Amino acid sequence: QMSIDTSKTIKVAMVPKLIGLSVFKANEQGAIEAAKSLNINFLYTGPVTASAQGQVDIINSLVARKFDAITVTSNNPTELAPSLKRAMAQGIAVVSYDSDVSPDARDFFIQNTAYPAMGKALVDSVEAYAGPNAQVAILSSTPDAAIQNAWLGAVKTYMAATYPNMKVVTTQYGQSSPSLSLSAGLNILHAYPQVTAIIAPDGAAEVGAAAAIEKLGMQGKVFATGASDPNSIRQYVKDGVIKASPLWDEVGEGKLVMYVARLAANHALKPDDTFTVPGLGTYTVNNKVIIFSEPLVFTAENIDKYNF
Amino acid sequence: MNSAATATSEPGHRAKPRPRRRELREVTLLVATFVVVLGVGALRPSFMSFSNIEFMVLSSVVLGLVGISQTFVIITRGIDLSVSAVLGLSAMVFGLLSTTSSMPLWQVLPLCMAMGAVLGCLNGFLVAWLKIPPIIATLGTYSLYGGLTFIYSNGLQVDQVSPDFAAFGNGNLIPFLPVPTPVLALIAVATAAWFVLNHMKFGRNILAIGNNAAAAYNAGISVRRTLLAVYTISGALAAFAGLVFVAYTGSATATTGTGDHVELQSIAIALIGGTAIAGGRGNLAGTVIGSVFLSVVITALVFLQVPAIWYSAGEGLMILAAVTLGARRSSNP
Amino acid sequence: MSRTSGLLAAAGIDKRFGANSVLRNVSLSLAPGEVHTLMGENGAGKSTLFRILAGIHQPDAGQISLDGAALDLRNPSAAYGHGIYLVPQEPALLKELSVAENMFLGMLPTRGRFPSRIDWKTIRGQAQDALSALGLDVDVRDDAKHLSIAQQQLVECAKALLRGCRIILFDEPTSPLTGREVGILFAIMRRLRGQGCTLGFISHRMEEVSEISDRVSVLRDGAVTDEVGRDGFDRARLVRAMVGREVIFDRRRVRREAQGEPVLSVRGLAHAPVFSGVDFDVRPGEILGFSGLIGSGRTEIAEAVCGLRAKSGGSVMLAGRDISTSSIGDIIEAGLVYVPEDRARHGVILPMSIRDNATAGQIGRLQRKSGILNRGREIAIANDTMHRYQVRARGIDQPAGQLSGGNQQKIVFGKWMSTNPKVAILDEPTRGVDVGAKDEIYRLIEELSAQGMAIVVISSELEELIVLCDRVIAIYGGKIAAELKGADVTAARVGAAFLGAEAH
Amino acid sequence: MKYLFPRQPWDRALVAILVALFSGFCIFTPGFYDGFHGTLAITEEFLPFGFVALGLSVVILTGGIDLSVGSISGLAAVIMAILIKSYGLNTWLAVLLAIGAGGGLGWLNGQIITRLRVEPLIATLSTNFIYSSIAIALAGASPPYGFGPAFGELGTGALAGWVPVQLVIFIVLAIGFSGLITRTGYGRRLVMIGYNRDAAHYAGVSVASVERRAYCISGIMAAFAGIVLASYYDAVRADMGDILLLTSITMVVLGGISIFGGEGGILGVTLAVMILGVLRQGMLIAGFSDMVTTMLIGAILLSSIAIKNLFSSRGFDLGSIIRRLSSLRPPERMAPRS
Ligand SMILES: Nc1ncnc2c1ncn2[C@@H]1O[C@H](COP(=O)(O)OP(=O)(O)OP(=O)(O)O)[C@@H](O)[C@H]1O
Ligand SMILES: Nc1ncnc2c1ncn2[C@@H]1O[C@H](COP(=O)(O)OP(=O)(O)OP(=O)(O)O)[C@@H](O)[C@H]1O
Ligand SMILES: [Mg+2]
Ligand SMILES: [Mg+2]
Repeated sequence: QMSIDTSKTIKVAMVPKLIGLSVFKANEQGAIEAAKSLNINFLYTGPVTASAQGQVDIINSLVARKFDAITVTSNNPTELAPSLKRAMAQGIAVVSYDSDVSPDARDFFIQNTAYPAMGKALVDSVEAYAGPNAQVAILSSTPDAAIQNAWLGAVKTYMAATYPNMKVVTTQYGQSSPSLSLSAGLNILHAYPQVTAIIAPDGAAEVGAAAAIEKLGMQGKVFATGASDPNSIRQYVKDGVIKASPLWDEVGEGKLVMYVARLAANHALKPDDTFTVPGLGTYTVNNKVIIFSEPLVFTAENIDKYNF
Repeated sequence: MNSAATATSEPGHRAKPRPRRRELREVTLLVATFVVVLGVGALRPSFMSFSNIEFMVLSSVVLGLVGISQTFVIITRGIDLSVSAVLGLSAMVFGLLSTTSSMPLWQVLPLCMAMGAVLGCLNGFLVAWLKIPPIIATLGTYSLYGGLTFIYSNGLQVDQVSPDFAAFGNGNLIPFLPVPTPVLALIAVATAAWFVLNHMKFGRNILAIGNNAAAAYNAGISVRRTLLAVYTISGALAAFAGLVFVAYTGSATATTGTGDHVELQSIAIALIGGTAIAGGRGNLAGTVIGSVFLSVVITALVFLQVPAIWYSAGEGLMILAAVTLGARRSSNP
Repeated sequence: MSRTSGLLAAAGIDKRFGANSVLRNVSLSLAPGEVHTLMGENGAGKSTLFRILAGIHQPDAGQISLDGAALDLRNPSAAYGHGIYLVPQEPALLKELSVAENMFLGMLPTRGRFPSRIDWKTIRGQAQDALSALGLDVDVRDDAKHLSIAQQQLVECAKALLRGCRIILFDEPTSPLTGREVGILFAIMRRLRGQGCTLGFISHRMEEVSEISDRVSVLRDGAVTDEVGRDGFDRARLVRAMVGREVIFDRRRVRREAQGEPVLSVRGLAHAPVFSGVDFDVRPGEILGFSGLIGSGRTEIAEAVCGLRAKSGGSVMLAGRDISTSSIGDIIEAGLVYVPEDRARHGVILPMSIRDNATAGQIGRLQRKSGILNRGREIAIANDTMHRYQVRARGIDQPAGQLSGGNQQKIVFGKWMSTNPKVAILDEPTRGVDVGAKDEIYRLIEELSAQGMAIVVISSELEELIVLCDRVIAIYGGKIAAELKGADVTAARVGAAFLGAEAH
Repeated sequence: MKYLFPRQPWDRALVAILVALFSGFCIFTPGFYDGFHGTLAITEEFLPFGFVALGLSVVILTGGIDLSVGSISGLAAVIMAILIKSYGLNTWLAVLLAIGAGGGLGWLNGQIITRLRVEPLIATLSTNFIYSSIAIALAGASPPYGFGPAFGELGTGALAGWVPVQLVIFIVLAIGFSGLITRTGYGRRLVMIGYNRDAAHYAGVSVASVERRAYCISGIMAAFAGIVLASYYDAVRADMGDILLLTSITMVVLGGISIFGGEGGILGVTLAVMILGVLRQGMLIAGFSDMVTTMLIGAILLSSIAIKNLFSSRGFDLGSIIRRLSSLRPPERMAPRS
């Protein structure tokens, strides 16, 4: 309904939780594409470890360098708030995506997908193969990972309501590390032989769980699902260790982030609004929150359509 | 007071030679490991299943390899904090290489060791020639090599390795022997290290340097070259461990190694194993058993259904217990 | 090993450490078949000269030659290549390695091609033989850390022999040895001399020097002040050359039988198997000597008395107060100090200044209520120590590590004496101290005793005990073997006592 | 005046580096100079590292190490947050209790090291694991946040709108620590132990109690850093302190404190804190990525210690540098001294 004013070149930074993970890299891929068409001078920069302090340092430097918009997926909702508020006070547009910050510290938040929808998708992904009586192990990243906890909350709610016989037998953590996730996965399979499904809502964790199942030759007996980019899990999906795995289109999300950043920097977006992104669709802004999409469930049939 | 005299033996001869007290830390550790295995096994029989034991040994291989090289470095009164960064870089480089090129393993292996050797060599140069205290030198190269990993990977990560690699990480080299290749590699490296340390000049020179570098130099040992070699070996072994890591797990990210604090863990197992941080004394068997011990403890915590947040506390307590039990007491602080 | 006749000569050697000029145009030549002794005060540069000859230090100027051919001694291995071996002043054995391996350090024999393995059997056999030849009875498989300093010294000698070195420089080898071991060492040196080896020797003990030397060179302040052959030995002349003034010896203190209540009394002190049943008293103004063989346990007893070492039983009373369970700090505060024998490890903190070292024993007293140190008093104490013991140093802020061994010893001595103890246990108080300073320290010990301090002197030097002590206790195998007083304190009786012969 | 100018050559070199860095960034990096207060406020980003470095200095001076500082600061912050949020305690009382808890944790480290005779490295590595588990357990799935604006002043406030509160506290503490080490009996004992613990023992120093206090101090400073971080972020996280350790050690060592104990002083550490902090913030503002910054800091650490080693025995003046470079003879080995 509106055309975006791209007359002025603006500087927009994308700050992931850490550089070096392919999920965030996929966002960058989409963002770069979009930035070209939006006359955006784009910078992808983040800390080398997933620390809030590292992000704060970077955000502060971006403020000093007078960026027009900062987009960020945060390691911690509250720790980032003071520096983001300072950025907003200087007239910099702040857009959070993926993992939110506290609402008063950003202009808009792009939620990957609604939490209940994701919870439902995760549970359905195992129920279809492990049955409604599945004994589920959860393999998450860290005990205080905000977004994982939100999803797991939704998983448990949906599970209790829909499949009362499904049970979570244990919760383990892989610290987002491939090796620790693999060890945790193997440990689950050894220590809890009754487990028939692993829900691993974290990139490294899903890969670790799938690798563990494959190592022990338990394909077909135990099923894994989670939230990982298709490149990471492609092989496991083809091998049948992972039958279905929900996520969303990370590349598309990256594009949307740039659109919202451009709109926010132009002061062209209201807290409750609608807008259309060419090639992606129409989005509603609801109290500054934009939901990117319904979960996109990767299966052996569709996974080769996605490359990120 | 003269009546107190009872000495009868020949003048100049000591009444009794002091009994030779050797601390057998490896035995203590072995016993501790068995106690944990049997104890937990009694409660949860699947803990003693072959597949679980194989897993516990397998998951100690990477740490064991790094621990061996760390033991050598610590014997020289040094420390190598950069092992985790070297491990990560090697895992990243060779993991990506295995997905992008079709280089066979027998070519990758020497290449990997050579890369690690070069990185280790720089550490050695900093320590032996520029006289930077090892902890500082390797702290510096830790950031340098860690940075290289980021630059090289440019945000990519390894999710899957070639079948060649996967077979190396998981398969059995000798078909009828149910021992995974990485475990064989660890055994081979440990045996070679033991031989070097106890039966080769190079190994004895390492010990001599750790005891008193100045005296070793005065005795004609080329301290600098030996140190250089030790750090080079450390780098090569850490890189090899990285290769084993990526072959076994099939994945690597830019924070592999550094993120898991392999450097601290490897120091911990060397010290648990009975190697003295002050140098001059090393216990390779202790290091290897120490790495198995650590992985047994962590797995035991899972089997005992301890909530996941307490794993690291359990690990910490077991490390403390391992170094305290049977430790030698000296009268001076 | 190169076949040379072994005339080792140094010509015009200069050496400076930073701003400190240690050797100035020094020339020296060591001839084969001779024992050439270097004498000089502490810090004169003797060790430095030997180190240069052994390739450990490099001279700033000058020339070293062997049989007239110039040598380039870039490192110790180069020196070994020419058959030169230095037995260092402080033995530097590697603690965690076995005695045998220590002896073969840097030249471990191997067998087999590839991989060539170390020939442990040969090493053990040869090492054991070499030690037996020196009369040292230790198991060569034992870790070197179990050896006493004297045993380490003998192992160093054995190392030189094993290496087949024909030029052996002994830097103060006798200071940790008792008379018997000195005898063994001298026998070895004579044998080597007979075989045409070139021997260098450093000692502060005049009797030893006249006994063994064929030629003596005297160093003072980094320059050679005198050189005499065997026939020209004259104690007074040597001392004058060393010190630059006359020193009067033969001052023997009147031996007294101290009266009064014991200020330190030890009963039934034991720590099996090192020592047991140790009873002794010391009275104010008394000097008690502890004699004994190396390894007889004197140091251990002293350390146990002073709370530095665990004991399994017994009581220690200081001025009527039981201090057997007190901490070291409290014991020093109560007035009992132990001046340790191992200077570098226990006595002095090498990188710290003379001031910090001199006051290290009484930090508690220098502290104001606020915990802040009283700088003025610190400086006063340090200056006092420097004066009283005539320490040669640039000033009280010079690091102690830059001083020569003897001067370090003076600091150590001063550090504990400045705490004004009631009882002082001095373990080898004059080890490695030059004649002048030794005399000085004797005078100080006597002075302190005259002021009423009770003093225990542990010494391996018979002379020292006889000159100083009112009473001598002989320790043998961790037990008191004999007690001699008054007229019984003679060289013969003390010597016999500590060999255990006086046991009744 | 004499006391204001550093006497140690290394400290002088650090002053020169700091001045050069600071003015360099001010001149060449747009955005770095942001008014008097704005520029000083940069220190808020790195002074928590400095607080840890001060405490760590004391431990490293004894020849020890404390790897548990990160988890102590996280745990202390979590304790404070819980006391405020769940028990409704007065904020400053909670702060005091949390700092006390930090001291207690450090004291426990000391006990393990001195009573069980465990190497400091391995002891604090173990307690690091233990403390961080406790912190994670206490913090729960959503750690508390929001402690009020008064508390926020500690981390982000400025005295009279000018000088950041953190900076003022740091300077006061640095002077205090410097006095502690150079002027007090405790400091003297600390240094003696660092150089030669046996000799200190023989001189009557109660080595164990001095060490225990050192670890206690380190724990207190780590806890304080955690509180400052909590104030700065207005939130806590169990793993908040993890990043502190390596950078703090780097600061201590770059500051000239020998990792083997005994040698070095607080002035150098203070300067190193400023140098590393300014360098990192300046480079980020200049547009370098986090990764390049980290690498460069590693390289700077290495080259400065190398330079220090090459020149320290001969001084830093130009003449000796030239002499040094022209004579390529290997540095003389310290022979065992007589
Ligand atoms: N490595 C060194 N660095 C600095 N100064 C040194 C060094 N070695 C020796 N010195 C100084 O050189 C001088 C001579 O020392 P040296 O050890 O040669 O004396 P010495 O004659 O052997 O004395 P002693 O009889 O006490 O052993 C001393 O003043 C000492 O402080
Ligand atoms: N090889 C050994 N075998 C058995 N015990 C030993 C050995 N070496 C040292 N010791 C122990 O250490 C002690 C030797 O120390 P040390 O020689 O310092 O004793 P000491 O009586 O003080 O002699 P000195 O003061 O003359 O050196 C002995 O009492 C003995 O218990
Ligand atoms: Mg000397
Ligand atoms: Mg003795």
